Amino acid sequence: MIPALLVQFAQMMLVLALAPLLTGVVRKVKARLQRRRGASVLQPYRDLRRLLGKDVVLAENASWLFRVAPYAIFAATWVAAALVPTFATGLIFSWTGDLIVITALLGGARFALALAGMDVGTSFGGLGASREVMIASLAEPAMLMLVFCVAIVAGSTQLSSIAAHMLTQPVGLRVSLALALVALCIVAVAENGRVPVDNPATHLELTMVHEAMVLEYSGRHLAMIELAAALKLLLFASLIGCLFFPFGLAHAGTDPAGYLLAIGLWLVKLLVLAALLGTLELSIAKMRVFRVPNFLGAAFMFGLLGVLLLFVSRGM
Amino acid sequence: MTLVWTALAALGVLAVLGVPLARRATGRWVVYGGSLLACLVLLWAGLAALDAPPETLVLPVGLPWTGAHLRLDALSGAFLVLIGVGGAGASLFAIGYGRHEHAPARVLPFYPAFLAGMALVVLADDAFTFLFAWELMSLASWALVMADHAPDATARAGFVYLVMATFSGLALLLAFGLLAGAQGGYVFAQMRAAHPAPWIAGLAFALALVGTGAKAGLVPLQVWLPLAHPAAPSHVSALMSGVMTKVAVYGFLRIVFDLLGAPLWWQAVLVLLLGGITAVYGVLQAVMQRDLKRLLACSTIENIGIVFVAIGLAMAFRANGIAAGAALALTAALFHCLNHTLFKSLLFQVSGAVLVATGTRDLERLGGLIHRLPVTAVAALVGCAAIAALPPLNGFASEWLIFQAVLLRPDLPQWGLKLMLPVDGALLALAAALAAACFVRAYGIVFLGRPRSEAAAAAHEVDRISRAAMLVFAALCALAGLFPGLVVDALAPVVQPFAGGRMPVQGGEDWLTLVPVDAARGTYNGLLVGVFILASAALTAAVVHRLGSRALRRAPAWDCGFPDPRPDTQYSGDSFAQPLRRVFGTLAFHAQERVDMPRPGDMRAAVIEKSARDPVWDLLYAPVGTLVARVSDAMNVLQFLTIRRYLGFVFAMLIVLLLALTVMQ
Amino acid sequence: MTDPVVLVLLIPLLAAALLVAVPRYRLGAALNAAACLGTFAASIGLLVQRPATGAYLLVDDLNVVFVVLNGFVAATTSLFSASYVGHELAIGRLTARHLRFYHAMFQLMLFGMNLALVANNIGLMWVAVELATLTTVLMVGLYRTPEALEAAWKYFILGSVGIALALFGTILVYLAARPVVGEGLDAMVWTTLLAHAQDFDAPLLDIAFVFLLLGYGTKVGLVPLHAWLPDAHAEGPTPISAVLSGLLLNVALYALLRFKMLLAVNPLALAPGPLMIALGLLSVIFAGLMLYRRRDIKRLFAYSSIEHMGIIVFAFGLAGPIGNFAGLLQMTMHSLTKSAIFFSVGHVAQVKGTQRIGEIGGLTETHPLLGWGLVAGVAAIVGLPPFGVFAAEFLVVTSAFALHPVLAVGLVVGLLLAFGALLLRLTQVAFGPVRGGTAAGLGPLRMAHLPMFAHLALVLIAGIWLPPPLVAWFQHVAELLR
Amino acid sequence: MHGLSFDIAHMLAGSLVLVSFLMLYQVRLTALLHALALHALVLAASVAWQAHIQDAPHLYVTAALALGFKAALIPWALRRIVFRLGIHREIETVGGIGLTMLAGMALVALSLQVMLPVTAMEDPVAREDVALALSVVLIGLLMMVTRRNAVSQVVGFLSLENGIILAATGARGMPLVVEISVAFSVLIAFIVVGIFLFRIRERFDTVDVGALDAFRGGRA
Repeated sequence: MIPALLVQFAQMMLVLALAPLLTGVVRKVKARLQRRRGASVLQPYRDLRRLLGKDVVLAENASWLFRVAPYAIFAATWVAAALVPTFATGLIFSWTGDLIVITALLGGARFALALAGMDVGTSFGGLGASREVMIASLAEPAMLMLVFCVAIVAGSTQLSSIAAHMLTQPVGLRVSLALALVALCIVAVAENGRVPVDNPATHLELTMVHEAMVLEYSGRHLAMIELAAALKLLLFASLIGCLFFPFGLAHAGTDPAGYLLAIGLWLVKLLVLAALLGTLELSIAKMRVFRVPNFLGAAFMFGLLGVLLLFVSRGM
Repeated sequence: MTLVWTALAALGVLAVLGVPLARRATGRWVVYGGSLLACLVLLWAGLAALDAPPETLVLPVGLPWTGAHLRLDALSGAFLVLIGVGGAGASLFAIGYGRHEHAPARVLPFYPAFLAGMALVVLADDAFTFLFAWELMSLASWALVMADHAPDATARAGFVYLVMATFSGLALLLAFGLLAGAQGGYVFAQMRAAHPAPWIAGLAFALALVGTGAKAGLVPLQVWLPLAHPAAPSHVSALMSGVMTKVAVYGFLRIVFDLLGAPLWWQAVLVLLLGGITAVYGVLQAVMQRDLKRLLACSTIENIGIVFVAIGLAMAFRANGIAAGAALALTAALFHCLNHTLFKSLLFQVSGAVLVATGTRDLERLGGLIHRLPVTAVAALVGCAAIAALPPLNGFASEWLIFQAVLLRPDLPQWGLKLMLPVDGALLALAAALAAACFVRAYGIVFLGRPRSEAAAAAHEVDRISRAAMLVFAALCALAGLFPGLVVDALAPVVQPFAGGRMPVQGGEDWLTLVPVDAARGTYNGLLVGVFILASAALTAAVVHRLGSRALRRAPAWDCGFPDPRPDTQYSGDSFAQPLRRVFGTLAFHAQERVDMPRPGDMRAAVIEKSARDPVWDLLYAPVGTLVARVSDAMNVLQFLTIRRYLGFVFAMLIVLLLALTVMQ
Repeated sequence: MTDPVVLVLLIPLLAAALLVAVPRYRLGAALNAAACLGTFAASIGLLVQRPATGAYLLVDDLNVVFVVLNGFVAATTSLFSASYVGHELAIGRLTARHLRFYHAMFQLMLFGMNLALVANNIGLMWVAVELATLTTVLMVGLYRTPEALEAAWKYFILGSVGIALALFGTILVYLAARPVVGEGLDAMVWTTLLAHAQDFDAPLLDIAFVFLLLGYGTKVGLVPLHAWLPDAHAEGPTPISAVLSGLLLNVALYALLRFKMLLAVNPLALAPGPLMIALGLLSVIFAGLMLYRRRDIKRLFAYSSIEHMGIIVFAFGLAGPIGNFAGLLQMTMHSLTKSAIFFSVGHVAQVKGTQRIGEIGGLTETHPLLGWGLVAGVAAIVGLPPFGVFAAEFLVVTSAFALHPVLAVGLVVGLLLAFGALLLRLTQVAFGPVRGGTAAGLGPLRMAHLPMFAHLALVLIAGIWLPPPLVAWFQHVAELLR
Repeated sequence: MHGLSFDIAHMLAGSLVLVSFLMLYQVRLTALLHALALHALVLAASVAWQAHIQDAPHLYVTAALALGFKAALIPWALRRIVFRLGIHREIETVGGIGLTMLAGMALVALSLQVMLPVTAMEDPVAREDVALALSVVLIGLLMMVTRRNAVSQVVGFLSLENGIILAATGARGMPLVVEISVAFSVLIAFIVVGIFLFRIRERFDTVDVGALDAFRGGRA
């Protein structure tokens, strides 16, 4: 009981601690590929600290919702991240929520963020919010579709059981799983507001989505939101890891050494994915807002196709 | 049973009392207070009936030589609970809200009658009583829709509504005619006993689907719903959307699962198809609405679609003898009915509060109400989050169960189902996401931002009772989301006889975790998720405030450096919906935009014109209307013939009949 | 003179003779009402004391239904008519001379109808129906406007031809009966005919029925013989419209039923059922479509009467215990409801000063009693609960669907059509912005709502609870009708 | 019941049908009225004959009525009307005399065909009497439908009604015949008076369809 609790706690702390690092790594990779030295991978931590130290400058007609939202967003994302088996399956609280719940939690975070964007009543806040929900209205179904895909293959929506199933049973190379992987990658890009869907670095009004919503935020509130974004990125990375490359995940109740090994492997996965993401972001340009639906629609279709294949292939 | 009976009688008396009392201010208190009590009684009786043997009662009224048969079994009990909850909430809200009605005489007499009609539908145990109550419900609600009868929109709404209601009644009449057979076995018991031939059963099923679907708002029979629900006073809209549609669902369940016996797989395919389409269609319309109550009505269509998808799943599993799946899906359907009753009642009450505070339902004239109506804003936020299916609220719990049901058995034998299930899963996912978008828009435009009109700027919080009603329902939404296991257990006896099984007992699970089939397949614990979110949020806030700065300055909005004081620079409802319009509306509704941008130097304002058509209306209803108009125009000549021509008719008739005689002999 | 039948016939006759002489309209109206009430009382008396069946008069369960209904509606109508003509006199559309004539004719018409109902001799029945027709013709033309005269003329000509055909049919029935029953009076006494009908010559009976169906069907207002009905309803004084819809159509229907029974006994004769079903269905659908273009409120409800007659004939055509029961119930309910509607419409036309639907609006605002009365009446007539018509239509449709599904679907379509049209006009008249006069109306108008609400109350009660004795009685009659 | 009496009755009935055709053939109103008088005359004769052979004296009343009222009074009254209202004299028919004649033939054939299977009569002759009466009725109706003038339509109605009286009297021992014939006479009187009062000139209706729309369209 106690060690299990410890593991769960360790996981929560680890994701929290590593999230900024991952962001930093991605930025570093991009800088390197651009022949820049770039900021240190620890820069995000510094940013966060500075933000936390600053006062909050609040717009006059901002309501309480505007001030509560950052914590809510952060909390939802964090809980979601805590439910993903990053380095160990069978976490003690994993049964509180399955993959669908995680999706929904992220949806909740987005809900709060979009509302916060509209609260001050500026044109940019509304713009960001409306684009965000438009993207989400396709990204979420796509996510759910690939969740269905995986869940049907594994016969469960429970992440631990899925990972366990992938490890133990000979799943083999399934078309639908490949489709699901592609879909997940697209969704991940969209959800984290990376190129080509959105550009986290831009402040060019017409192209920004996520940044537009958080335009009015400052100080600790902004820090919370930044941290939540970083957590989200980490979450998706670990999700890809544990769904499609589950090797090296520690089972419940292995010895500490096993856990350490698992953590190491997890870090390796994260690094690889970060590198891939960086290269991807550099290799393509951001697309117009109204081309995004086609992009995500493709993901949705991939997911649906995968599920259909599974339904048809089962039991005949 | 006697309890229910007294409650119904009380409602009847109230309906009569409503006429004289309408003039006095106390009338509101008497009628709504009385209805409140009656609804609580119904609620209590329904709860008691959930796990009690069926009670029956035969009254010497109604159809002679059959009498009125009433029966209170678990299913009726479950829906009686819905009626009780929704009715009680609406009545409570109305005690406060009713103060603002300009013509109480047009509402007070019909309101209790409406409630009584719905309760009677659920209790009826023979075809005559059922239809009697069914039509009574329609008639009373029609009168309530016509309460504010001045605008033409209301006239149209009332017309379309009552015609569709009668259409549904007639369809059910035919269905019962089939089931009753030639010697008129109108009592449900006889119908259960009689095992009709397959084609009769199929036809009866189709008629039942049409009849109940038309009342529930199933596409393509939903056209009346976005017209009628907004037209009524808000507490009545709450009843119509939150409760009456569920009564229609009850009718469907009663006929298909109870009277017809085991459903067939092709019927399941049909229901799944319609349900999925309805869900997406409804939410797409909701996203584009500009009238707050209309938006809510459209989202009712969506939720009805979700419920029917769940029912379809239950039918599919039942047809293949998969008891666990059927139980899961049916429970989910009933659970979602309850949830929808809760949050839709809440949201319509909110719309009523907004209407009272600002005098408008037009999104483009609202905004910033979170400052003026703090309590309403909180309740509304809970409602929006719940209907957007966000954990840990109740909407998510039921939709999660439905998703679990979809994922349960990919190996159904029939191809129709093989293809239908995943597609429905996708449609549900799409609907859920769009619903979230829709209610972000609704809440953001109405309550957040800056007021878009003086009325909105000068709004005042509504009275205490209305606020209490809204808060109670918000609390109920939260509770149902945090402890879904209890609801599931309560529904088990309802599901048992029709699904041939039940979901695993949830009471035993630690922390009241929700277990659809078994723990390995997936579990969800609303309570813990809620606690975790709260805890981590509070923790973080505390830590941040301790470690980081807690200072806070107010300043003008930044807005990328060029803030504009005028509120109309902020995003409007239409501009918010524009991306979704473009993405989905172009396909579904031929939505089009025409921008008229004046040349530089030209001083006139730029204009953007939007247009959207409703394919269902264009393809289904408009043709029928024009056909009737054409034919009646053509036949109208017959009103103006000369007597000689009329004599000609008589003569021709005579000759024809005589010829017929000679031919026959 | 204690024999109620004699009273039922004599009271109207004497009243007619008396009323011709009465100059003042108040007195006349009072006398009229009194006479009608007396007749009603006498008809009630028929329930307890039945006279022996004679060669000329017959009172059995079947026609008692009609006679009592007749008496009741006539009584309430006379009350309504009192206030109605008062207003007409006040605005000068009618003069005292007119009213003298009017009241006398009213009683004469009642006499005719009652005679037709209690006649045991088919010849006598024919004469009585002709009498009733002629009197109503005169009353329809009462207003002397071109429209009224034309309506009366149309009614008169079509009615006369109908009468002629009916008479020919009657003669044929006599010819068919003579060889079996023997020459003379017996061959025209209905009871005797019924007793021997099974060995009548079938082909002759068939031809006879064709003529009778067309003849009396014209009076019933079956499509395509209906042409006179809408105009007669629209242009005559409203009490007459009420009586036409509520009573005269029933009388003609009753005659038809009598002959249907004759045919039903004879095994070789053609089954009248299908013919009646076809005509009924035709009437329902035709009326349903015609309703959409109506602009005159009284003509609107006249067409709805055609529709309902169609339903009733349809039900009797179905026959069988349920079908006949439904027919009787529908007929009773229709008489009560439709006359109530005409009471309301009459006052509406008076307070608004027009019959054009387009010029009437927001009635529930300006005249709540009238308006809601009209709403209730229309709700009842289109067959919505809690009113009695619902029960009848429930029985008709369900029993029809069990026998011939296609026909039932046709009937349902017709019902829906008519429903839509009536609802459309109702919303226009009773709700929406106020159009037309808002005058509170005359003094007697308040009291004048009594008949309307009395009818509606009866229909309401019948919709919720039919007294068992009534049910048993109707069932027995349904048996009689086969 | 010797054959001769029946032959005479039959002959009279047949001649009634002939006169009906004669009326169908007329193109001028005055001539038509003469034909009508003839029609009534023949009717009166046959009724009288029936009264004789059935030795039913009350039928003589009917015969007298036919003679005095229909054969004399009505034609005269109609004549007056024609002159008074200045109704122009030829008869507008729908689709030609010839066609209506053919239709009349067809109707006679039809009525015989209809009556053929009837076996109720003691002898075929009586049956054919009824058949003839039926054809007279149908021809009368045909006339009402195909003639445009009000007067000629009234004439059609009269002949129709003569046919009915024929059938009624032909039906041996039928009661109330006299009453019925009287009632009918009243009816006819009404019609004639009505025509006169309402100044109904050309058409049976007060006005033609177009005008109807004009002044009743609003109230339709």
